[in-house]
This record gives sequence, structure tokens and C-alpha cells, in this order.
Amino acid sequence: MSRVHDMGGRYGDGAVVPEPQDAPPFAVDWHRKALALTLAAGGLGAWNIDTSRHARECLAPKDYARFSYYEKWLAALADLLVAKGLVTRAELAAGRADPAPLHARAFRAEAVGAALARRVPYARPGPAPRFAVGDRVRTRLPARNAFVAGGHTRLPSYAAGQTGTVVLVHGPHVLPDTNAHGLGENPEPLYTVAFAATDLWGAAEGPGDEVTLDLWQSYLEAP
Amino acid sequence: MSRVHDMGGRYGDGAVVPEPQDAPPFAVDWHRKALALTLAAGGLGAWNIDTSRHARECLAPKDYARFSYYEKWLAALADLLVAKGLVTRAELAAGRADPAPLHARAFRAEAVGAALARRVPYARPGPAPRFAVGDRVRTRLPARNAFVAGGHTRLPSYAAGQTGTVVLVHGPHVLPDTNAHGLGENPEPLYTVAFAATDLWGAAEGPGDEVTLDLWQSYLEAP
Amino acid sequence: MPHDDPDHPHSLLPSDPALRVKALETILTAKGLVDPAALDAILETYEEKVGPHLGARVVARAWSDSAFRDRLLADATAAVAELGISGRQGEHVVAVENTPETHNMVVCTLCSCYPWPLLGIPPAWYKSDAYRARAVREPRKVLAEFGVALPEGQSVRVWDSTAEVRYLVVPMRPEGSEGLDEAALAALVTRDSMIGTGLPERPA
Amino acid sequence: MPHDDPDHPHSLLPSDPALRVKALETILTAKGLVDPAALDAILETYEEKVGPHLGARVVARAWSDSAFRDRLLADATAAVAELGISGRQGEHVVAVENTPETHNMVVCTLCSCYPWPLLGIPPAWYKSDAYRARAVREPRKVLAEFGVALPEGQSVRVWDSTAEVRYLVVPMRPEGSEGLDEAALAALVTRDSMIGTGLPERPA
Repeated sequence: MSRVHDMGGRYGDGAVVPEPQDAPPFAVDWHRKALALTLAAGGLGAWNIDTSRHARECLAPKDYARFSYYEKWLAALADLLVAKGLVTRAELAAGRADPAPLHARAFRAEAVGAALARRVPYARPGPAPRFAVGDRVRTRLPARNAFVAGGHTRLPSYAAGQTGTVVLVHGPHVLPDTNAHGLGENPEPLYTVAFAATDLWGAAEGPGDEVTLDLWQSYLEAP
Repeated sequence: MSRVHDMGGRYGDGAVVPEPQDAPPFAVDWHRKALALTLAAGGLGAWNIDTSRHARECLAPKDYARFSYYEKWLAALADLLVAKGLVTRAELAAGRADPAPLHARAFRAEAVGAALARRVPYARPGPAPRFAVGDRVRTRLPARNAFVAGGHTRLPSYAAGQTGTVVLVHGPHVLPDTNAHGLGENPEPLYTVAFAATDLWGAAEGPGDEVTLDLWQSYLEAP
Repeated sequence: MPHDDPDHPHSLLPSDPALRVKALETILTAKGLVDPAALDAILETYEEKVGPHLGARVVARAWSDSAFRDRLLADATAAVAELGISGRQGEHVVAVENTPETHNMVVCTLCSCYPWPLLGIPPAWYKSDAYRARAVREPRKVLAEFGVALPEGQSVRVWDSTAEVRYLVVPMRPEGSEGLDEAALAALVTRDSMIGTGLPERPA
Repeated sequence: MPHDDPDHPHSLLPSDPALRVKALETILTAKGLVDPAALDAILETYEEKVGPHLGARVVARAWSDSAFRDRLLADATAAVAELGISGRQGEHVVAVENTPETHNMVVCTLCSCYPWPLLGIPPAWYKSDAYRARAVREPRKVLAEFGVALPEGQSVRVWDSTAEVRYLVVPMRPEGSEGLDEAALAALVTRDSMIGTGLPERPA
């Protein structure tokens, strides 16, 4: 297994608790601020989405397991701000900082509407796909980042070492395994691969049940 | 993955903190009582070692991750006492119970010394081994209890779907996968199997590094 | 890069999350790293502009216009743009259509990826450990917790969103909805029906 | 059997562990399920009788008596019984000998299995998530945290105790220990050296 966030298939988590369809988007006021601060700080451009996901994954297992969703965001935001030299430990400990003018790269109110409505695609020019729809492929075992020990990867453990069938070919996309670590975008063909639930879990809930995952070419080999 | 206890290979846990060689066996007083109560209640014979391990594994992930070792023991003990009808939820909530004479199967002080010094072997008469020392074997993928969904098993996820070499043949031992769930001892040949660290983790810390696991025959197949 | 060290900087902040937010906001605005007015603008987007009503428009259009449905299933990224739907976390959209043979359901086991420009902020259950852990292994038990029982013969395909592709479930058009216009159809399309944990409402 | 339900009975007890123990002790002794005197007898065993001095006797004997060493490596369960060592969690013992080619190290990733009759109650680090998670993947980094650096050319074999077999590491006899008697040798054998996270002490 990689890290505590890699929980697909885990037993022990209890029931899912549905909410009304028209529940407000934020249950409590601090959730609003947690989201807004995280997006605004992300707007500084000091890290990319893969780096921020990895910062959440790197929370200590005991914190990750007890934190609610936005608590994970806040903790990772604080860790990233320090890692990138934007905030000091002393400032976090004090809960305050000396006043400074608005940063040149700060996400400005007047830019927000357009920025959030803009698509920032992850597709890139890159190598031709090695696999086609209908091909059988086997995933890497163990699931791991092949560039950085303990690094970010998007192959969940539950799908490692499994054989499935390509159902969609998306073309080259930015590789999270390098992009999260400042090692470049390294675009690779991305595929959606369908696996039989019987293979993933040893037994399926119903006949024909499947799980699909989006997987980069280097996660896959011909079986 | 199976449950949160299945943490072999996980990243994110920080440093191991050694203790002096002559540190006392219990760091604080409640640890002493937690151990003694757990062993004394175990002496009632209402559950076996596999059932008690499974009770600890079934703690909610957020509890398992934050509890210290003896906190896991205490929580599982309380859960087992209720599951076996020995203590009620009302008694746990009240923190007290009506007085009753010593139970016929209570673990008595005068029996303790001999009982703890006694071996209670898990070897049993059973089938002849299918594999021999030096044989290559492949482990089940996914790691799972084949009798009870989410049940107890002793194949860690990190070793699922891996090929290794038999280094010891122990003869038939009680199968935890059934014994934990009241499904009988079902003895099966037990093997110690060595795996190359490069196979388990994709890269080894040093040349020739290996990990061995003790695995029952039904966890294994010829590769 | 964060280390595997118990000494994470975040532990210097108050543990109460409301106080954590307050401390971070104080520090970031004081240092000029965050424009306080930007916070309001961000919330305006996610509280007032985007939400499941946008995804519902897409589904209702697909139900009413078979040429749009075909374009949606062939290239949802382009098709939703026809309706003016765009934005972060909607860069690469795939629409998956429920049929009598297959029910589709969406999860992100590794974090909580979600098609924000189509459905808004994800509900808490979508981001819960229980949903992330269980949806891939026992989707039918999870569906039962939403009050959904699939008919015999319908298999489940769960889409684990492990990349920047975002999935929109196009539920089956409910019986009795013949003759309804797009606005009336859209009113039947619940958020959960576009994630695959629910079915559309039936016309009254 | 416990369910995958947040409503575990243990949550009815006080959350402070010292109070939890007290409540359980009160309930179990009141109901006659536990004999209070048995608690003292259990602790007498693990605080006064068993401990790493027993394992150290086994190792010192193996270092001094090559016939015993051979019996120990062939069948440790029988060999340790020769020294009167027996008891729960020592039913099936395997002794693994360090050599210049291979260093052995013991862990239990799934719980914290440990050879109690030979080494007593396991130290807290052995039961920690950090040791359970990391010992199998990065034993050399863990050894470094114990101040142990293996020489070039020595590989590591980590024994993950997944069954009722308990492993005792027989470390290499330290240089300069020629001529010491068994008692003096036993004094060099640390607990950690028998788990494989340490090396024996050198004679003064």
C-alpha cells in the first residue's frame, strides 16, 4: 500500500450518510472559508494540483483518518505554505504576521470569476498510444511512484497487479507522478480501463459488475 | 486492501523511537491493568486468539489510527464482551454492574502461573504439504478472507499477488480465516515464504534484501 | 515537499478547525498573499453560480435532443460548452449513460475529484471515507443506503476518477416524462442521479 | 462479531484510557468474570518472571555450546524447552542466526506478535505503527534509527510474523568475547539484538 489516503476497498468505515439534494454547499461557516482560502492561495501559482493532492496524502495517518475533508485541506495548505517559503512556522505558531502589501501574484478579486470559469486542460501533445480500446492490460504491482520513493501516484493499491480492458483512450495527459514533484509534466497516454469486480475483490456483488480507473501508460503493460 | 491494521509498507508514519534495553515492561500504570484484564477475560474461553485479533482489526479506522496499542486492546475487549453477551451496553455506559459470584469459567489466580507457562500449540494433524522448501509459490490477489467478506486473514496486502520461495514447511496449523469466525480450525499446511524486496516494493534498500511471511496453503498457488 | 515527519507545520495552528481557518486567514491577508475580496468572489462562484442545476440542464437537453445526446456521449467536454458550462475541474468531461443493462456510479477513492462546473461543491458523503472506501467494492450496498435497488439484470460500473477526467452520469429518462419541456425535465434530475447514487424523480 | 458500524460498544466507555481500564475492571470484577487476584498473578508473570534475560540465556548457550546451537537452529521449540522456557506465544519457535551475509529482523505488520516467553512484553516501538509499517519496506532506515549500520555485503531478511510462529534472532557473537562464561555472554545480549534492531554489546 502506499499511504492512508489509498482507501478504495477498505473495510471498516460504516454507512454512507446521504444528504438532501438541496442541502447548502457548505454545512458550517468555516468550510466556506477553508475552501475560499485554499483556492485563493492556490491562485498564487506556487504549487500545482498534483502537489496539493500529495500534500494532503502526506498528512500523518492518524490525522488523515480523523480529519474531516476541509480539515485535510487546511492542514495541507499550512504545510505547503511553509514548504514553499510563503509563511513561516513562527507565523503559524503566532497566528499572525507583519502587514505587507498585496503580493504581485495574489489572486485578485476581479480575476476570480474568469479564472474559475476557465478550463485549464491537462491534455498535452505527446507520444502516440500503445494500447487501443479493447486491449487487455495489466497494472503495475506494487502501486508506486517509480520516480520518487513514497511519491504521488494515481494507481490505487486495490487495482495493482490486475488485468483489465481498455475502454477509453484519452491521449497524452500530464503525468501526476512527476508533476507533483517538480519533475516536469512528462505527458503520457491516458486510458480508462475496466476491471471485473470479481478480479478486484475475489467476488462481485452482482454479475457483470465492473470498476473503471483512469490510468497512465507507464502504469500498464501487456498482460 | 483489507482493513486499516494492514499497514505493512505504508508511508507516512514517521520515525521509530527506540527505548532503553532495560525500560520497564509497562510505561504507565493503566497499561499494566489493560494487559492483565485482557488476559484474564481471555481466560474465560469465550473467544480464541484469532477472534480477538479480528476484534482489534474491526475498530473504526479513525480509532485504530489514533489509539495506542493498549487502547486498541481495551476497545476490542469491550466490543468482544458485548458481542459474546458477557457484558451489556448498559453496563459499559454506567461503568458498573450488579455484583455476582465468581463465574465458573473465570481465570483463577491459582491457575494463572501454570496457564501462562503452558504452550497451547496451533499445530494439528492435517493434510500433507503440497509445496516443499525451494518451491516457487504465488500468493492470492487480492488478499482476502475467502469464507467471510471482510473477515480475518493473515495475508497482508503488500504481499498479495507476489511470487516467492518456500523456506520453511511447518506442517498443518489452525487456519485463522475460519477459526476467527467460529467456522472451525480447518488445519492447513503452513509455510514460511521468502520474497525479494525488489518484488514487494519495486526497489530494494540493499542487494539481496528479503521479507518472509508465514502463509497457509490456501493463500498460495503454483506460479 | 512535506516529509513523513510527525512534525508537520500545520500542528502549530490551533486544532479547532474554525480557529485554524481564522489564523490562516489572518496570516495570509496580513502578508498580502490573499486578497480578502477574492475570498468573497470565490464563494460567490460556488454558492451562487455553479451547482447541480447546470448538470441537470445537460441531462435534460440530452433527454430532449437526440443529436445533443449523441454529441454529449461522443465528446462531453465540447457538448457541455455548447450550454456555456466551463471551469476548473471540468477540463475533460465524459458522460456515461445509464441503460437497462448498466448502471453507472462515480467515485474518487484517492481524494474526492468531482465535476465542479457541472455539479458544484461535492456533498459531504461524496468526500467521506465510507463512500471512498466502499463505492468501488460494494456499490450495491452503498446504493441501498441511498434507497436505490437496481433491477435484476442491471450490472454496475463504478468509475473511479483517478485522473483529470470528470464523469457525469446521464440517468435514464423516467417513465411518465413524455411531453415535458426541458425545464420541467431538468427539475427531475437530482444531483445524486448524476453521480449515480440516485435516480431521477418521477413526474408528479 | 463486531460490525463495521461506528456504533462500537467501546465508545460507551470513558475515552480517557485510564478511566476506561477502571470502568472495565469494575464491571468485570463485579460480575465475577475476572478474579481480582488473577490480575496480580498475571502481572507477576510478566513483570517478574519473563523478560529478555530468558532469550539472552538461549543465545549465550548457543554461542557457548555448538551442539545446542545446532539443536536450536533445527528445532528451537524443543531447544528452548531444554532451558525450561515455555509459555503462551512461545508455542512454535524458530531461531534465525545472523551471519556476515544476512542480518535478520523481526516484525509483525498485522498486529504485534512477539515471543513473550523469550523476550517478555514487547517494547512500545515494536507495537508502533511506524515500526509495523516501515520495518518490511525500509529495514535499513529503521536500523539507522537504532544506530545500527550494516556492513557492505550483508543483506537483510525481515521476518513478518503472520502466524503463530515466533522468531528469535541469534546475533553474531561479538568480537572480544572469547573465554567469557555463559552468564557473562548473556549480559551482552540485548533485547533489541534478539529482535534484530540492535547488535549485542561488546565486552568492556
